[in-house]
Amino acid sequence: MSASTTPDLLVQDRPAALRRLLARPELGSLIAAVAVFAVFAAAAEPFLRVSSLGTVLYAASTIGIMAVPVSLLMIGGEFDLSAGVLVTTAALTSSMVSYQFTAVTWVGVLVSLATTLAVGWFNGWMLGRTKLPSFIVTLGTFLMLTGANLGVTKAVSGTVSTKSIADMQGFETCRLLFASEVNIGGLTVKATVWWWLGLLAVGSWVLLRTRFGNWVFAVGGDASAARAVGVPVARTKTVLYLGVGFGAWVLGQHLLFSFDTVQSGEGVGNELIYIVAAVIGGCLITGGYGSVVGSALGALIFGMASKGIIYAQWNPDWFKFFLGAMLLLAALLNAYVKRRAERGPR
Amino acid sequence: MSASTTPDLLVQDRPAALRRLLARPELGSLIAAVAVFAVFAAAAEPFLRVSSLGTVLYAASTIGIMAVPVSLLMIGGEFDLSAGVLVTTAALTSSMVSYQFTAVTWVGVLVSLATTLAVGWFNGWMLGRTKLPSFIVTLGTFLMLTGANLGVTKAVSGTVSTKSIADMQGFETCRLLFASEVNIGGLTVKATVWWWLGLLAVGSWVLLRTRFGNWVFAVGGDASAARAVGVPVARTKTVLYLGVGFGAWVLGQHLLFSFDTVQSGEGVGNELIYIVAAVIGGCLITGGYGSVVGSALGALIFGMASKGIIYAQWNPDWFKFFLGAMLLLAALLNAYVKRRAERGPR
Amino acid sequence: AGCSSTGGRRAEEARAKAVAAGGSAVTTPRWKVAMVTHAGPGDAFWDSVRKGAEQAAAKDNITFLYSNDAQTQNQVQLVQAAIDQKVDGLLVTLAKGDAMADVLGKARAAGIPVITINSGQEFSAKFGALTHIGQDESAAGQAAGAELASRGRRNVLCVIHEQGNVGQEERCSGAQSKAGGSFQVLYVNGTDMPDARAAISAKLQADPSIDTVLTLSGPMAATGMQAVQDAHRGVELDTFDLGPQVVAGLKSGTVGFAVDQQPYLQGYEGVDLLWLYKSNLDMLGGGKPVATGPQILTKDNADALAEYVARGTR
Amino acid sequence: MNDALSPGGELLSLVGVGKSYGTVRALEDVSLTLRAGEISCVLGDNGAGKSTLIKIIAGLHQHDEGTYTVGGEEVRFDSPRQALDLGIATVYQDLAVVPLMPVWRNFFLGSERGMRRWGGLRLAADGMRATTREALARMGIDLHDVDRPIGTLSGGQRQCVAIARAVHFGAKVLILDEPTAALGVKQSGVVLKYVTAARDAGLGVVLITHNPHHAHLVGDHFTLLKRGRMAGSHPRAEIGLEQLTTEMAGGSDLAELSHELARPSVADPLEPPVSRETRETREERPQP
Amino acid sequence: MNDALSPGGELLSLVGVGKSYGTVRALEDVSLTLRAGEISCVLGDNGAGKSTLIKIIAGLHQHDEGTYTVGGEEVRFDSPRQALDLGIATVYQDLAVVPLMPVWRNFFLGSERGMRRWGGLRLAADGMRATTREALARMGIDLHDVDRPIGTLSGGQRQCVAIARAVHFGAKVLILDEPTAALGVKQSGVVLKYVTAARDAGLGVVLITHNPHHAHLVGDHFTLLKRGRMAGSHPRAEIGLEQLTTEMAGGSDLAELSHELARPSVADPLEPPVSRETRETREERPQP
Ligand SMILES: Nc1ncnc2c1ncn2[C@@H]1O[C@H](COP(=O)(O)OP(=O)(O)OP(=O)(O)O)[C@@H](O)[C@H]1O
Ligand SMILES: Nc1ncnc2c1ncn2[C@@H]1O[C@H](COP(=O)(O)OP(=O)(O)OP(=O)(O)O)[C@@H](O)[C@H]1O
Ligand SMILES: [Mg+2]
Ligand SMILES: [Mg+2]
Repeated sequence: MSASTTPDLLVQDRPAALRRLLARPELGSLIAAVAVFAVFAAAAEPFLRVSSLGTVLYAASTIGIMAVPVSLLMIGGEFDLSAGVLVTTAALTSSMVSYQFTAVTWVGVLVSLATTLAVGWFNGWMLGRTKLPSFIVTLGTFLMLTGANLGVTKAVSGTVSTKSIADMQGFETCRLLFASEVNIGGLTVKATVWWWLGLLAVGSWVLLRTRFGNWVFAVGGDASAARAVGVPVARTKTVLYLGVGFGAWVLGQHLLFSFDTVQSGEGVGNELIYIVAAVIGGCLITGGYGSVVGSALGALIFGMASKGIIYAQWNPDWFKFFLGAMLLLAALLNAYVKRRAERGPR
Repeated sequence: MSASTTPDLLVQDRPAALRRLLARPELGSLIAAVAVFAVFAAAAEPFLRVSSLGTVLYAASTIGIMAVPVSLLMIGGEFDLSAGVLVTTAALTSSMVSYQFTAVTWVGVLVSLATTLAVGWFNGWMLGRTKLPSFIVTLGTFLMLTGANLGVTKAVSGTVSTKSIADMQGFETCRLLFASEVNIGGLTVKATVWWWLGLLAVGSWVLLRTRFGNWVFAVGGDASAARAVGVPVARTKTVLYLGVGFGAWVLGQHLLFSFDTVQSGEGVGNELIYIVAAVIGGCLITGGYGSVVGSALGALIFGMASKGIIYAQWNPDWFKFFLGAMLLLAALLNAYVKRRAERGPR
Repeated sequence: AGCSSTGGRRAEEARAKAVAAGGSAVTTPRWKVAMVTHAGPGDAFWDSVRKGAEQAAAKDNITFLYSNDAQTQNQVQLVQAAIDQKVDGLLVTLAKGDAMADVLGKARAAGIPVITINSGQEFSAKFGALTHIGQDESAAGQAAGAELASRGRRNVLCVIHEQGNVGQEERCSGAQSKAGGSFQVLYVNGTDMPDARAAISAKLQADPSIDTVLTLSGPMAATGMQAVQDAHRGVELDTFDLGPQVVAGLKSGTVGFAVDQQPYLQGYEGVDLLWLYKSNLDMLGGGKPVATGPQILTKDNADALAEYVARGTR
Repeated sequence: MNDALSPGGELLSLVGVGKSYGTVRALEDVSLTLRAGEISCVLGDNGAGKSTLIKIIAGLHQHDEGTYTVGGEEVRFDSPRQALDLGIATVYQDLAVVPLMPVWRNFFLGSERGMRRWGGLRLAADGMRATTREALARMGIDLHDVDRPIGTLSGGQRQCVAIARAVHFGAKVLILDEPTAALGVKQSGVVLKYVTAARDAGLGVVLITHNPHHAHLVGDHFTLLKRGRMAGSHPRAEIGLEQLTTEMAGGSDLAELSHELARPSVADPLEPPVSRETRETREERPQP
Repeated sequence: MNDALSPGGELLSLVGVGKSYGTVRALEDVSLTLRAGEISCVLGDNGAGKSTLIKIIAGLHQHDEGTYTVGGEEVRFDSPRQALDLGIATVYQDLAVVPLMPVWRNFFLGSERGMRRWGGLRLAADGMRATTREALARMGIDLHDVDRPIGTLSGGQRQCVAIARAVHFGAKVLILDEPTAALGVKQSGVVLKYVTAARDAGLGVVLITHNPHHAHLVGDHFTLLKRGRMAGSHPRAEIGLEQLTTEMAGGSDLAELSHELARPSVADPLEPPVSRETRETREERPQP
């Protein structure tokens, strides 16, 4: 009765826009990343050198490449425990196909892509068909891939690591694509960094600007509501798993072409690091909320913390302790910033 | 108008009771466990020997002791990634306290209990205070404990494993309680089996028959709804974490008193196995549904599969592959049975 | 006091009153040496390596930095981080062979002398390392195999506690090549002792003809002993590497023999040789690999070893 | 007789449809025909099977018995997508919105609009925001910030989004499950206006409501469900508001109730006896 | 004047209460007093702030401004538990049930009944099942299998469980947020009977409803909210059904609407112009 005309209606634009900015899921992680950087810049003199920056960026990129599709998958409400070993599978396949058939390495690279996509598709298909939780499905894939990595490698090569393919045709061009490095004013930027940035841009654009991205949010937020309004839930999730397969392929090729040989037992445990990066970056573990850029910040935080402790020469026995504490503090700061932002500018 | 009197109203009791039985979360896992047993009974002659049964039971019990509190926690909607290393922390604390203070081992055992409960309480408290996802909180604890296990052990003992306490007072009684074995008609039953059965009975009773159990289902199913009707959500979750601490304590003491010394790097990765047992046993990863008995069946399935492959002498290179396939098949069978049961006796 | 007990720390203190603490006795500037290994966290073997290195560093007035990661790419990043820190010398394990080529090239370009330790002898010279200090894993395996053969073990079970670990595979296959009789491999989870114990028990139950269990580390030997006990059969346990329980086992006869590669020596010599190189351009053996093993230890050595093992330097 | 009432061709029809959830028999032998330009009301007690019926029509569930034809062809939808593609838009009782997603993304969910410049790949986000804002404003909900998560809207506001969405995307058939339940008097009026407008535009509307006033105001045909079975099917001409209310209340009516409430002197009103009549509304029967 | 109407002592009162969600101002300067044996209706448009108001009373949210007193003492609840302990039972609009839990466990959630034999530790499950069954039967919902997950009940059935629960555990104050929204005519009648019975038993009731008929039937006092502010507060004596409906509809009333609907000849009814009046109902304003 009295409130029919409020004069401040006109200024409501600004707070809303500001709030929209503040409510972005990545704001908190950005501030957390800056804080972690500040800590190590103060604690470790070598941390600020250009060459160290390259090392940290490289470490972050090898996590970040996978964190992009993994965060998309988590926004879509699912896990992938097989992501870590799938990277090794990608590298092994590529290496063994090239070597055994004495083919140009590109053949191996493409067969590897087909393999990782097939595994991704299998995960998505199992999920859709069986309605089992993705935790169990991808745990099964994880164990089976771990076993197959070892079993196939031993059966084919006779040892647990592959033979070197450095002298094969196509190796150099592949290396250029996946494992080269450029020097920009003293800063060594590895190829993975470019891949990371590229995936980041594409992933973020897809998530925020396309119909498919809308579906990703929806299937993660409430799959049955999404289904009710006509979103193809199973298909969306399968595509997300294909994305993880693609990421694993890129990283796997990097491993192969920068290290020549591949150990069949590696990659186990990395799946958790990818999830950690996504969660520190603001993804909800239950799905429906998060951002791709955040996952990149999460990867950066993880990369900075794990290498920063080395640069700072803190007692190596306590390495994991410091790492855990840094991650927890980063997550706390992130949450604090987000809550402040939501409460609004009072 | 026409359906006012249906003569079959009287027989509705039976189908309802039957359905209630069929809808029990553990039915599927029971059948899956029987199936896994049948497979190995057929594939591996030594699997059926009494002595083998003892080995399988022992393997299952060391998973099952932790799977009980972990499944309760998962029904309550939370994760605990620190559960695996917490076991090691429990063993280390007990050993080091006894040794350093040259105290009766019971002192160490009690200090260890206080420690694991404190860690559990910390997890619950952080969760309630910070509203961070439990994945991140317990990941932080996980890393910090891993680091502290190593750091403290090295600082105290000078090496990465503890000194033997086998010659200390109280060791024998502790061993009797935590690491003894009884021979029942050729079947060697380790103390862990009794602990497992005890925890199982208590856990299941608490979940199904007490007010607290009701709260566990509620906070896992919908925490805000639970809060709205007056359930103390944070306190319930903290108690669940205390339960995990208790389980870790039991298993840690077993570890110490059956192996005399403890390596500080152990336990990493086991948290996932506990979660796997709970999930195979029918717990929803998102909370609100599951059973303690199911987690025991999950532990049994895991124990049977991982040891059965050895008894069957399948190619050891492919061990993990077989394990993954068995788990996936068990989960599939579980889901299939459950869906059949829900569709009703048509 | 009522809570007092026998054994424990007081006993230890009584046993060993003091170990003379030697300060540095050299006049060279304070150099910085980094060691990057492929060890998992909390591994007793690597702890001995570190102890040796730290001891030598203290003696040689060197700042010693240690880091480790079991995954190839991470170990490479750690080496890179050491280069970023401009260390004066680098000790690296080459378990992953080829993977280290690039980053060691960078170390050379940065003028950092490198000595490789432990494993990867065949790559050492190729990557421009000054020398290699360690034990050839295949040779160690073969030594173990020969010893097994001479003891007349006919059916051996080799327990690998880290699936896909090259060094462990080499030890087993080396042993297999010389052991003669039947030879099997079992994979167990090295971070879960109860599970490993049950797995070894299961294997012994499944195949009653197994007469020897060969483990690849000190702690795993202790677990193997438990499993052998569970089996209630006359199975002999042999192992690579040492540990308090292994020595106790040697003494009591439950462990047949242990193949040692003297990890302490690898760390100590690594740092010391780097110091010698930097201060006097010395290189032991003219850069040929320095072997620290294999050394076969049996009941006869047990008594002498006990003290050093308890100290964590053997 | 029905023919006289039908202003258009048959859009969809259900014949003898049945559906069970496990052992719960939710629907049995229900038939319904929807014609273009007709509002068909489905009425019934709580648990009578109304939502189940429309979920079958919308493709969210599948029927176990009977036939379902759309435009003369028998169908069996695997997913609501197929129903949507045939022009059947639905407002579900439990809303089908994704709480954490912004209002405008929810509005367009499943029917996103692409930008022509990007080959339809890129979302026309600004246009979608504006459309959402307008569609809501027309219902009397002036939501400036359509980027708010829809979970932070009030119950009625969420309901309005779901209705506006269905109206916006409904091509031939509009299905509304208790659309006005959470709405205020004014918003209810707007929704009823929409419903009649849709009818006048030649759409067929299936409307579920517990409000006999609303039902009688707009309905052309009334189907009564009782414990999963059809308890009556009347064209508008055959039934008055009074009779409708009586049928919906299962014998008692609101007037009687108000009479009762005016004299609150029941013996123990907190414990009314379980009458034979309430017994009759038991909704759950095992299958034979 | 109010005193004449109050049949009992003051149970709770809000004075000048305000509440913001982030930048959304949901309530501003709202006052309300509830007396024993009184039914106080809160009315208002969608998004007016009704649910926010009762969430503050129930202890689910905290107020930012003003004072809230219960039984004369100022309170500030940290959790709904504290309100429950003071005898304030609530039915929330979004229900607060846990979908996967059986009906009977939901019914007793937070107020479980223990067995005396076990020192109250062990749940008296059978008794609880029976109580649940009875309480629902009294509302005309005959649910044989109370072990069904509550998520499988129909919308109205779930609503009935929530109401039955509040009635069962309500000691002094009963708060109902649109309890009859999803209910059929008969069930609505039962609920209204409960409400009056509770009043007669000396409880205070806060009732939110969009149905002016229901409100007028039972309400003793009417508080009108508009965009988070109080737009009126009338004792029953001062306001008739007609006036109430008009106020609730913000000017237009149902009669007029039915008039309009009867002649569906609006120019473009699917696109009604955004009138000045709907503009007025914008619910969201930034804070100064
Ligand atoms: N959690 C929240 N976060 C942000 N804004 C909210 C939240 N809950 C409610 N609001 C806003 O507060 C205002 C009042 O909401 P409230 O739920 O109290 O309305 P209501 O009167 O109950 O409406 P209805 O009749 O539709 O249920 C609305 O503008 C709504 O969008
Ligand atoms: N998913 C389900 N599983 C089992 N039973 C169900 C399920 N959904 C509904 N039912 C049961 O089917 C019957 C019909 O439910 P339905 O939701 O169609 O009722 P309704 O007529 O829409 O009631 P309301 O007016 O309360 O919304 C009810 O007995 C209900 O309990
Ligand atoms: Mg319904
Ligand atoms: Mg409301």
